[in-house]
Amino acid sequence: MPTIRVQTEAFDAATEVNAITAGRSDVGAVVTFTGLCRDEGGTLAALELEHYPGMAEAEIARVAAQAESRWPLMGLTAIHRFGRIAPGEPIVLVVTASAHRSAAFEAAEFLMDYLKTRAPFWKKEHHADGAQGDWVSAKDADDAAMARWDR
Amino acid sequence: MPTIRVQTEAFDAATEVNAITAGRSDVGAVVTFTGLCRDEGGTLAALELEHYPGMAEAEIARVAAQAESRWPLMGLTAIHRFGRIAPGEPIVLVVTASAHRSAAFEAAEFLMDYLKTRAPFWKKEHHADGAQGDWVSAKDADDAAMARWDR
Amino acid sequence: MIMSELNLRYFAWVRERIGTAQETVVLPAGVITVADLLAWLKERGPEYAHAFERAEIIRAAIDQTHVPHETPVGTAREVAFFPPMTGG
Amino acid sequence: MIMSELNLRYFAWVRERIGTAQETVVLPAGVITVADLLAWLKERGPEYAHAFERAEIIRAAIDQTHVPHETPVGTAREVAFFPPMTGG
Repeated sequence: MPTIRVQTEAFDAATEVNAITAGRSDVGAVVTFTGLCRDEGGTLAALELEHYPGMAEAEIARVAAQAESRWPLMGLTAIHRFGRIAPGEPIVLVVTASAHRSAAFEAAEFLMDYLKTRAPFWKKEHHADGAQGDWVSAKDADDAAMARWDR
Repeated sequence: MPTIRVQTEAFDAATEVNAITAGRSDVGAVVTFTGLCRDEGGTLAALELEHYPGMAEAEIARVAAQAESRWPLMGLTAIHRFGRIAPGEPIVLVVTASAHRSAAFEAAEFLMDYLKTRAPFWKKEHHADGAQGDWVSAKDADDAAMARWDR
Repeated sequence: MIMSELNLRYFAWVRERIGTAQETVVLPAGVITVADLLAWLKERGPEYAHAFERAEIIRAAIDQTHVPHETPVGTAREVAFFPPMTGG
Repeated sequence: MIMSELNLRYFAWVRERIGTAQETVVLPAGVITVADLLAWLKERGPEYAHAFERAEIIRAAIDQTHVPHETPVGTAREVAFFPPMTGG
């Protein structure tokens, strides 16, 4: 069963990895991905992460189930924060575990590509000069990254 | 400058990630890969990791330099253990950091594919029944994984 | 035929432009699909017209599942409209 | 011409079959490439013949850098022979 959480609090990657691997010795590969808030050259004060409560968890669960059907995973964790997040702070964590490295790597990339383009979260910028910023635009590159998994 | 270590002691992924990201807020993506010793269905007592001292560090440094020239990385750490390693224990750690996730993911995969096939380490099995095991054979799949980076 | 109530939810700049996060409407006759619903909403006032001026980029979810605009609203309890997602 | 001494190192099952991890040899005339060196070593005894029976799968490094078998040994200080690597 995947671990899925949508929360305001920060997370600890080591704790999540340990929850998957502790007490077992059949895992050969663990990949973690941490997405962090960048300061955009000092112009960003914070990102405000809005989400659709309920659907966010449900959509991540759907994506996780797809990953588990595509790769032989021994563990999968996806945590996405919402609320105000300062530069340098983590936003999203994905952990995948498998017997072999290719499955762990591919599943983690797949999860991130899908989270980026399907999970109902939206980022608004707050500028360092106090001005209200824009909503971050979706990137075509992210749609392209997701599309490669349809092959 | 990449961090490269060849050592007998275990490592701590969180410490290595923190060494890369602490005090900066331009990193957007951190990928860690941890390779662990699998018990092979309970038949394995331990792996004995032999290495070529000096060349092991040098070869990992060459691979790291290649990764840094191919992707815009903000941090790169590769740690490989040697000596006797029990099932469930970590063998290898790669950490990559970049502004964007694709660079961090690709560089980590590249490093692992190259480490598997070019870094002078050899694994010998010690069986749970006390018998001396065989040297682990190189896998064609690993050579194929490495070859894809020549494209 | 019973007039069914539908809960509408808006997120991100769709929410900001309309000025509300949530409202309940009674679906008028003739509104079959999500696209019909969007077209009907656009007529409700300038704030809706602004929010949905480029209807083709608006994403929709019925009962918390992504759907294309041609999907019938059917017996949905909740329809949400929002911009392309930018999480992760 | 000076007879140059060459340090040879063996790893994993190459080391086990030969029975030593390291030795110093004086290169005989006629040994130009890594392949020549392998062929010459194979003649040194059954343990060498066993270690290098499938010479084509043996990997070589000159002064701690991977090299193909056709590489001249040149003025190398150290040549290492080992099976395909299985780290990571």
